[in-house]
Parts: sequence; structure tokens; C-alpha cells
Amino acid sequence: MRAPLSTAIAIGAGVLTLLGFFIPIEALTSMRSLLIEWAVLLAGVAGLVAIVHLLSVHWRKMTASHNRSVTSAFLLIAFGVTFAAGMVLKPGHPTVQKIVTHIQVPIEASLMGVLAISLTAAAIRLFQRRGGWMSVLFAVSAFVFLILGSGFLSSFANIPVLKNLLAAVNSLPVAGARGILIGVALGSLTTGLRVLLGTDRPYSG
Amino acid sequence: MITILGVLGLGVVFLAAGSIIILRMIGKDHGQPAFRKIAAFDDLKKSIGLAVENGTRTHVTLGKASLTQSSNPSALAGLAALERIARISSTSDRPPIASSGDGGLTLLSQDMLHAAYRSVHAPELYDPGRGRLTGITPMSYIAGLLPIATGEDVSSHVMIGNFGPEIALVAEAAENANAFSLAASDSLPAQAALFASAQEPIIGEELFAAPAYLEAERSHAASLQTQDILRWGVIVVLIGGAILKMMGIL
Amino acid sequence: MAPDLLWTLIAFFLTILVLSYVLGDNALFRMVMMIFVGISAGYGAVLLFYQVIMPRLITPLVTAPPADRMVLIIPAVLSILLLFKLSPRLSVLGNPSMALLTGVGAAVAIGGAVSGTLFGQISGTISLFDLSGLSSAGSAISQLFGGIVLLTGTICSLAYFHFGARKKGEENTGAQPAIIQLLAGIGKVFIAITLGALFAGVLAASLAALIERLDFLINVIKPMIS
Amino acid sequence: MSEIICPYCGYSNDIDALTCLSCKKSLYDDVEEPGNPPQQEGMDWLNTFRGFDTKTNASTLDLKPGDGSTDAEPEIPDWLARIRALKGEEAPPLEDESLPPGEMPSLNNQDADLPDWIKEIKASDSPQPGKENNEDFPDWLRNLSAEENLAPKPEASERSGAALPDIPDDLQMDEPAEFNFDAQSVEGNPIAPVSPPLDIGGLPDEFFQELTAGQTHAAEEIDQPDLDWLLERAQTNLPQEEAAAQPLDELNWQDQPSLEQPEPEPSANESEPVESAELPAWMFESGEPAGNETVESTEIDFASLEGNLTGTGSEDLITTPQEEELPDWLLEDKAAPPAQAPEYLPEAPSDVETGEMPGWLHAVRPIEAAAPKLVKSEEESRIEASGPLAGYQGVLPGQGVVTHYSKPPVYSARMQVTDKQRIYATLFETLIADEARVGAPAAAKTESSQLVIRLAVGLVMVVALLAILILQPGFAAFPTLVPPESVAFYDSVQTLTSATTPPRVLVALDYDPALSGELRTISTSVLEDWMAGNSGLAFISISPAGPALVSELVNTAAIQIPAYLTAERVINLGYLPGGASALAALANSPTRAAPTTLDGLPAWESLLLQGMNTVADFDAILLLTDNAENSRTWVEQVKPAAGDTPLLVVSSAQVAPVLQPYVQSGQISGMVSGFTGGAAYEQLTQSASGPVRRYWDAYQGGMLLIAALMLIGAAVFGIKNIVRRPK
Repeated sequence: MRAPLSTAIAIGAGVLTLLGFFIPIEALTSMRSLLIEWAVLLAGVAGLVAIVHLLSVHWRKMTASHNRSVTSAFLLIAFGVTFAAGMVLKPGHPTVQKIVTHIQVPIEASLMGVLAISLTAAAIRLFQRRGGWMSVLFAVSAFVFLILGSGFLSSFANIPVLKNLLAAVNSLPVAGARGILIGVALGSLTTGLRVLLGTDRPYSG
Repeated sequence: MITILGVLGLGVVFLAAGSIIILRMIGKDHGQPAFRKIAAFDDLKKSIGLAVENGTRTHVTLGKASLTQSSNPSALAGLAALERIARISSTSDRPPIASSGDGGLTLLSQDMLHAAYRSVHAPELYDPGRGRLTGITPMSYIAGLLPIATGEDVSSHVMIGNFGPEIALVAEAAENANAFSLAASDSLPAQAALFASAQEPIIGEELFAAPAYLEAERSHAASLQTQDILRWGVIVVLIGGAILKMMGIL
Repeated sequence: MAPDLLWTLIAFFLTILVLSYVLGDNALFRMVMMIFVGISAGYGAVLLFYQVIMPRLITPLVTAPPADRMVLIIPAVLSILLLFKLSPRLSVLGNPSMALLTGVGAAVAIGGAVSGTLFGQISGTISLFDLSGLSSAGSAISQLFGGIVLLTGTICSLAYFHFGARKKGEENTGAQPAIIQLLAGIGKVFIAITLGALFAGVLAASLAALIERLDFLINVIKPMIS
Repeated sequence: MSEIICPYCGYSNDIDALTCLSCKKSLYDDVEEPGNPPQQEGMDWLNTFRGFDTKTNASTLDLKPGDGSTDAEPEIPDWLARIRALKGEEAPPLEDESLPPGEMPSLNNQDADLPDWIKEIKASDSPQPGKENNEDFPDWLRNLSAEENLAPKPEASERSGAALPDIPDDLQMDEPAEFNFDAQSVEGNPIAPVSPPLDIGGLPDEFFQELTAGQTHAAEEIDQPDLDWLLERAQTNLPQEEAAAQPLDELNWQDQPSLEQPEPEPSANESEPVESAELPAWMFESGEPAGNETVESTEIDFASLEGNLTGTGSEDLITTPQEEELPDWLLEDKAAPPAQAPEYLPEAPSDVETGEMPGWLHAVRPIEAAAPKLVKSEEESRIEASGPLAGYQGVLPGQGVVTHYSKPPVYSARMQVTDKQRIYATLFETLIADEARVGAPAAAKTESSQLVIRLAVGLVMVVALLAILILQPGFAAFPTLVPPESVAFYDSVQTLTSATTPPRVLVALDYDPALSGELRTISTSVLEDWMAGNSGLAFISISPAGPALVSELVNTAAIQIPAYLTAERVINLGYLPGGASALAALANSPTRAAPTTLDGLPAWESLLLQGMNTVADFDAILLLTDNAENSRTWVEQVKPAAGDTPLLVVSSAQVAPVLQPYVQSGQISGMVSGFTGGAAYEQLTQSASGPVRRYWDAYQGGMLLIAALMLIGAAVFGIKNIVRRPK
């Protein structure tokens, strides 16, 4: 068996956490809380390690003798400035918060705006990419809910039939969503169990 | 004090675990079980093979789910698929790269690549630079993915994990670069966005079938069979519960 | 120049550069993306240090009573081992830490899936058939009808994902029993409707973001013009 | 990022590096070594795939001159290097092989199947007597021929007898479904043909040894006429479509009967080396000087072998190994110093003795059988002449690949073509060229249309929205139909804020900056109402950027309520890392999960939160979210711990359908989602100047515009699909 110690730790920690989840005995629940706290801490440390790795990758790109990536330099500088400011001034400082609200927010929000255009273009080309009646239903449904979402029809709310019809149509997606969510839950269950059974060992690198 | 839901929950967990173990053992004697065709996975196999033949790269991205989030199984399924893809394409001059939007996932993807190359007796192929964190927030993760989608000679993108709808930007960039893209997410908004923008969208639970359809370990097939068993169990409970509720018994 | 105006101008130009992606990928856009990744990583690292490492590890190790410190030694050691992941040669030393993280993560996922989604969605579906306390027969019938439609949709959507197929000898035919095909066909309809509705929702959200950004641009330019 | 992986240390080197920057070892010695194990790894579909490749993957054959550029050289995939190595090993025996009279005309059996125009050409030449005589072959070779002739043969003869326009179709018949490049490329995926760059570095030394050996033989032993038939045979060895697609000045082959083989037949190809020494008159026609012929014959043998190895595929149509199109590496190898040849020569006697395996049999043995043995015997036979290992046998050759690398000589390849041949050739070439280009324009068309559509959509939307935002036409009516969940939300807020004691609310900020535009706009009105009721607001962020967004949100809302003392009534608990797990911890014990404020001060000792220990102690939980998964966690894990405390949700439009089930089941007490919900809420609060109202025209206009664009797209492409279907 590969990585027996790690496998034992994964199974042990997982089983204890799981038991603490379903059996509300003080010993188990406190053990579960403790393990979750450790996991959150380790996730934080892993985040820092991965950030260092991200920087090293871009440093390599920047200093490569061929195909040198100039944009990587911008990444490293941006990181350096933000990190230094954050460490010195602390995250709550207005200047550090301005970095988020005046640099990160505009960029993210603009990317989201670009997504609106990309998705519209994708929707237009849907039938060019793939036919089939599922695509047709998807397009019809998207069209109907775009109209509903625009609030255009709510101007005709005084028509009782329309009101009931809209209510019925609005509840239709719930059925499919439930089916998908339950299916995803089943998949999550079996995937998680493979880790707890030790058949999946992604940590055995 | 133990609640009924707690007992039921444990019961479901033990049932599923037992089923996976038994089906895995049975499978050893009876070979690979039959599954319905999912065209997207067939196309993925072809695409990986052609990436190997053409000396181009396969890119696997695992999403942004933290390991401490309840949506991490999608990433675990992605990791299993990554391991399989790394094995298959280890003959390529351009080994696959893995990207993710969470630190823990990044380290696991590096471990997975390492394990995959060791299993094909080519540990020297392992380069930690191919298991990358592209961004720490959901949108910066996507921003970091765009250069990979448009450069680095990637001919095949496999997106399996937890994404937001913004992943459609990557699918679009991949299509502009004439690359194959298979996308699967456990997030409903992302599935909707990908249905319109990805070449091969995978819907819902099919995400967890990726490793089994890529002919990974026997346990993956067993867990798919277990999903089927639990599915019909849930259906029976839904119908029975509805009838009992209507009769006022439940 | 007032600092606020400077910040606003930075936001203005960044917005313009990102929106330039509408015209196609370009060097300036790529540059902004790299800056964005760098800044978010920098801010994320600061947050992780001040909001995770400090309050959960360093401060307690210094200030906590000895008994608690003994307990904290385990995560401290695991955290240190995790740092070895930075070295390809020594990365194997970090495996136990990753194993604990993965094991706990898997358990959290199972717990959430079973007691959260599975039980939650099943009870949510069943509760639609609770006809008690309904004033009139009409409302009972309409609720029952609605419940049956939703139940059918949920069941058929679930059936659509059924993976098993018939085997002819050793060959996988990929064919499924007629009843499953029928249910899956109906399930497809509900799934397509759901995805369509979600797609409209995503478009609405992203459109809102686009509108807000364009409004921001207008608000910056207006005073300059007037 | 182009790179070469070092086979020794796995380090990623630059594209044109010859030695590894890390371990300083040559990157081109035995590069396929690491790749071997996976081939035995039991990935059936990929193995068959690779199997197909050596027979049919035309993209591997695309020997365009540009591809040979040294820049691209190191990018050669290992599998191609392996194939070349095998070709190299097969090459030398071809020079001195001889063919009994019976063998060669095996091609003539197909005369009946030939297109008329080729028969015409043939009629002008002396016909070839004799039949294919399989008795002369060893058993295993007969089996081999039989195997290789199985499926394609009947179709081949049948199709080759068809009219000229059919030929291109035939050319694709052997292409497996998996390799339908045209179909794939239309979809704009990587399956579109790629011509792999060429790399001498990627080739094993044996290849060069064989090459030099081949040249030596060619120069010393092969006399002029032999060279001619070699030239002809080389051309016949090419798959038909390759030959057919040759440029005009190369089309002399058309008056050669050897070309009467309109369908590439592996068995025929493989048995062709078994040719008679007494060659027919037509074979001796040549206008070329001996030297050229010598080299040319060798070259074309390689090309023909390549044909044998890689078989037919649509790409072969446009990749004819004609002289000027021969890749650099091939020409360079021929230019390698013959002096080195003897040292590397395999044990293949120049004159075949009775009872020994003749050279031609070497050539036609199955590659798998031949290659390893050949390499082994050669390595074993080699004796080191100098250095510390002098006298040792089986020492690996010291020469680096670079030493073989030199500027190739240029050879002319003038061919005499009659007008008639030129006409046929042009016609044939056009037909095949059209056929070969089926996929490419389609893909290009799709790609360009995709970019045009995106650009057009972008411009239309941006211009339309800017116009509406600037002009504020006020055409959109504010919604009068209010969703019940919004009404429930409004009622809860009113009930709590109108209470005698100001409520204390846990506000969970769980959205990314990407959607702050939408969520800030919606939640501003809501926060204004809470502030108007002097509520105590404890903010906790689930997203990393949350703490910064909190201050922005609070400041925006507080502008409308100047009396509200944010310093006293608002506390920022900062970022809560850990996602679902952290939420579970928050549900169990908020004091432990979020002990400090963003500034690091003890949060639960502050005036606002004094005496609070659980989430149930709050009067309400307000969740501002764009995240379906986390919302579910709030509902499933925090709400049960909160007991009767209402869970109110302000959500992005994108997660509304996911949260609907929880609204129906009552786990969410009230919800305002998207601009529509925000508008409904502002309608209920009778707010005349709410932020949503300002955007309402643009929002409704934008949504209707998108719907219209979708409709147009569906109509256009739907109709296109319907029109295309009959084809």
C-alpha cells in the first residue's frame, strides 16, 4: 500500500469527523470541531505555500532565457506592493481596503460585465455549436426566464391567469434543480467515501 | 443524544460504503461493469490521444473549492481524472498541466501528478511547476487561467471541479484557440453557463463519472454503481414519503 | 491631485482596460489580469496571515495555557511539515498534513451531502404533499398538482443520470432499459428548463455588473465634461 | 511556453536547447525512454489509437519544408522519433535488395480497376509481364501480406475502378472514425491536422548510422538503371493520394506503370523491395544524372517507407515527399560524412549468401520484429576504437546528434511532363486538393464568425446600455407584481425594526467583488432600512475580499441615514476562512469561530455583542450571497442552530433558482434576489430614489436586448441547420 501513514491519518481524521457529525456525543463533537479547526488552519498554510509556488512559477517565467513573460513581472510587483502594504498597515487599514475596492472590485466587476457579452454571444451560437431538442428547450427556457427576469411581464400583473401561469412557470426549474442537487449529493457521498475507504489517495504524491 | 436523522445519516453512509466495497470485490471477478455512453468522455479520450500524438498539451483545471468546503468532492473527482490523464499522456513531449483556485488543491494536484508519473515509472517527468495555483479568489483564478487557455500549446482543456459561471470566459477563450474543452461543475449556475459555452458540457452528477469513464481504478466504477443503487433508493423514498405525507401518516 | 480622485482614476482606467477584452484579447488586458492576480494573491496572503495563522496558531501558542499549547503542537508540526511542499524533493514530508486536510474535507463533504442536501431536498419534496391545513379543496388540488409535477420532475431528473447499461457478453452495449430511457427523456426536459432558467439568472447578474460598471464610467466622465 | 522535458531529470528546458540546463545531458539521446512504460499500461483505447496513428495519422506525415526549421526542431514528439528511427533501420537493405521478376507486377493485377486515363498513359508504356508469386515468400511474410490486405483490398479495387472524382473519397476510406480530422476541425478542436515539427535531435543514433550506410551503398553499389526503378518504386510506394497530390513538375510518375496502383496496399508496398534485377525497359527511363539519382532514390525510399509506415490519411494528399519538399533533416542526414558509416553499419553483408536472410527480407519484416533486434545486434557488434573504453564491445556511440548536423545539399528534381499528363495532373490535383481542404475553411469560417458575433454583440450591448444610462428615457415600468418571498422579506424587516429594542443582526457577506455591483445595489436599500431602525449590524465575511466590501457597503448605505452611528452600531468580524466547515463552527460557537474584529480587537466584549454566545442570540441573520453552495450551507447548517431567528437572504439573480426550494420549504424566511427582487423591495418601501430604480431602464432594456439577440441567433443558426441537414 502506498503512503500507509498518510492513509491512516486521512481515514482516522475523516471517520472521527464524520462520527462527530452524526452522533452528537460531546467527545465526538469536540473532536470534530478540533479537527475542523486544524483543517482550516492547514488550509490557510496550504494557501500560503501555494501562493509562494505561484510566485516561483512566475519568477521562472520572468527570468526564462526564452519566451520570457514580461507580464509575470507585473504580477510579482503587484503582489509585492499589496503584501508589503497589508503586512505593515494590516488588512483593516483604509489604504489596504482601497486596494481592494478601487483595483480588485473594478477589475472583477468588469470581467463579470464581459461575461454578460460572452454568454450572450455563446447563446446566439448555441445552435451553431450543438443541435438537439435539449438545446432547443434550453434556449426556450432561457428566453422565457429572461423575459420574466426583466420584469417586463409584471406590468400585466393584473391579469389573474397570467399571474398564476407565471407562478407555475417560476416553480418549474425547482424540479430539475432538486434532481441535479440530489444527484450531486450522491456523487459527493461516494467520492468522499472513496477517500475514507483509502481507495482514493490524492495526498500520496 | 443520538437523533433519528443522525442514525439515518450513518445508515446511508454505511450502506454506501458497504456497497462500494462489495461491488469492488465483485468487479474483480466479473470485470468492468457496463455504463451508458457519454459522448463527451469519448471525445475527451480522443482529444487526449491526439494531444499526445500532436505533441500538444492537456490542461486540467480543478476549480476553486477549498478542501474544507462541502463542494470539495467535485475537485476530488477532478484529481482522480487528472491522475488518469497524466498517466495516459505521459508519453507526450508536453505533459499535462493542472491548475486550481485553492492552495490545498494546488498541492494535491502536484501530489497527483507526482504519483501518476511514479506509477508509470517516469518520476523524472514530474515538474511541480505543472501543478499551479492561478489565483486565490474565484475571479483571479479565472484571470490566471486565461493565459493558459490562449497560450502554452494547450489543445485540450478539462474543467472538472467547483466553478462559478465565470468559467465560461475560459471555455470561450479555449474555443477561440481552437482547443477542445470538456467542462463539468457541481455548481448549477456554472453548469448553465457551460452548457451554452463549452464544447462538451457535463451535467450534474456525470461529473463524478469522469474517473470511471477514463478507465481509472475499479473502485470508481463501483462507486458509480453505488450511486445508481442509492438513486433508486432515493426515488423509492420520495414516492413512498409523498404518499405517506398525503395520507397524513408522515 | 486628491488621493480619492487618484484612486477613482485608477479604477476608471482598469475598468476601461478590462472592458477592452470585448474587442478581443490584447496585451493591456493581459497585463491588467496579471496585476489583478498579483494583488488578490497579496491581499489573500495578508488575510491568511492575520485572520488564520495569527489568531489560530501563533497567538494561542504564545498566550494560551500550557494544556492548550500541547494540543496546538500537533497543528503547528503539521503546518511546518506542509512547508516542505515547497521543495520537490522533500514534499513527501508534507503528505500527512495533506492527508488530514483531505480526510476532514471528505468527512465534511459527506456530512453536508447526506444531512444537508439529501435529507433537505427529500423532505422539501415530500413536504409539498402536506395537504393538511389547506382552506379549500381547490387549493389542495392545485398544491397536489404542483407537488406531483415537481415530484415527477425530480424523479425523472434523477433517473436521467442513471449510469448502468446492458451488457451483451463482455461487450458494453450502452443501452438502457426502456423505462429508464422514458424517465430520462422526461428528466431531460426538466433539466433543460432548469439550466435555461439558471442561464437567464447568470445573464441577469452579469448584465447588472456591466450596467454598474458603465454607470461608473459615466459618473467619472460627466464631471470632467461639465 | 514551449519546452523540452529532459529524459534524465525531467527539467523543463527551452525549446531550442540541445542539452539539459539542469543535468547538462543531451536532450536527444533516447528521449522516448520515459514514454515506454505507459504504452504497456493497458490503456486499450489509446493503444489502438496509437496503432492507428502509425498506419493512418496523416498529421504525422506533414513534411512541409517550413516544418524542418531548426526553431521548431526540438518540438518533435517521441512517437515520431520512434517511427523515424524504425524507418532509418529499414532503409539500408533497400539499396541492395533484388526482386525476382514475379514480384513487381503484382501491381499490374489491378489494371482492370484503373481509371481510363491512367490506362491510356499505361498503354503508351511497355506492359509488365508476370504475376505476384507468393510462393517465393517465406510463410510469415505471406501471412503478413494476407493480414495487411484483409479489409481494404476489395474496397480499394472497387473504388479505384471508379471515376476520377471518386478518388478523393477513397483516399479517406482507411481513416478511422476517431481520426476524422475534418469533422473535428469544424468543431474547432485540436484534432485539426497538425504537422509536427521535425527534429534530428529526436532521432536515435541508429537512424543516422543507417542513413550513412544507405548512402554508402547507394554510392558504391547501385548502378544507374537500378536507381531508376528505385525511383519508380518509391513513388509507387507512396499512397495513391500522396502521389496524386504531387505538384505538376513531379508528375512524371503518371506515365509509369508502377503508378497503376491506385490504392496504397501495404502488402504490395512491403513486397516491392522483392524486385527483379532484370528490370523492364520502362523502368530505365531517366533524365537525371547518376549522382542525383543515387541520392534521390535513397530519399524517395525513405519517403516511400514513410508512406508504408504512416499509411493513408487525408493529410497525405498535400504532403508529397518531393525533392524540394523533403524535410531538412532527411537531406542533412544524407550529407553526413560517409567515413563514419562503417563504424555504425549493422551486420548486413553487401552480397547476400545462400541461406542467409536477404536484405529485402530485412526490409519487409514487421517493424516490431525488426527494430529491436537490429538495434541490439548493432550495439553489440560495435567495438569502441578509442578512449578509456577502447576495445569494449557494445559501447553506446559517443557522437552527439549535433555532429551529424550540417547544411543539406540542394538537389534538383526536374521531371518531364507532357501536356496531356499536365492536364490530368492538374485536374487530379485540384480534385484532391479540394477534398483535402474540406475541414480547414469550415473551421476558419466558424472561428471568424464566432469572433465577429462576439464583437458585434459586445458593441451593440455596450452602446445600447450607455445610451440608456445617459438618456434615462424611463420607458421601463417598475414591477407591480411582487414575489411572495420579497414580501416576506419586507415584512420581517419592518417587524424587527419597528420593535422597541433595536434589533441586532448578523450580516453575512458572502459575495465576491465580481458581483458587488449587483448585490451592493440591491442591499443598499435593505441596509438603509435596518439603519433607520438603529439596528446593530455585525458583519462577517465568507469571501476574502469581504472585509473591504463591508466598509464600502456600510458607507454607501449610511449616506442616506446620517443619524446612524456606524462606529457604535456596526462591527466588522472580518473574514471567516474555511467555507462550510467554518460555517459549521460558526453555528456551534460564533465566539470561537470569529473571536476578533478585523482590527484584531476582541469582538464579543464590545458593547454591541456583549452577552451573545450563539447565532440564536441574534434577532435576524441577513445573508448577502452570490454563492449557491455556501447559501445551502447557511440553510442546512447555520439555520438549524439559529432556531427561530429568521434567515433573510439577499441573493444574486444567478442563485435564485437554487434557493427557491429552501424558500418553498420555509428554511429561508424571506428573499430578495437580483435587480427584479430589488425593484420589488423598493416598490414595497415606496423608495422614490432607490439605486435599483436608477438602473431599471438599462436593466430591463438590456435583458430584452439579450432575449432578442438570442432569438435572432436561434432563428439564423436553426434555419442553417435545417437547410444543411439534407446534405
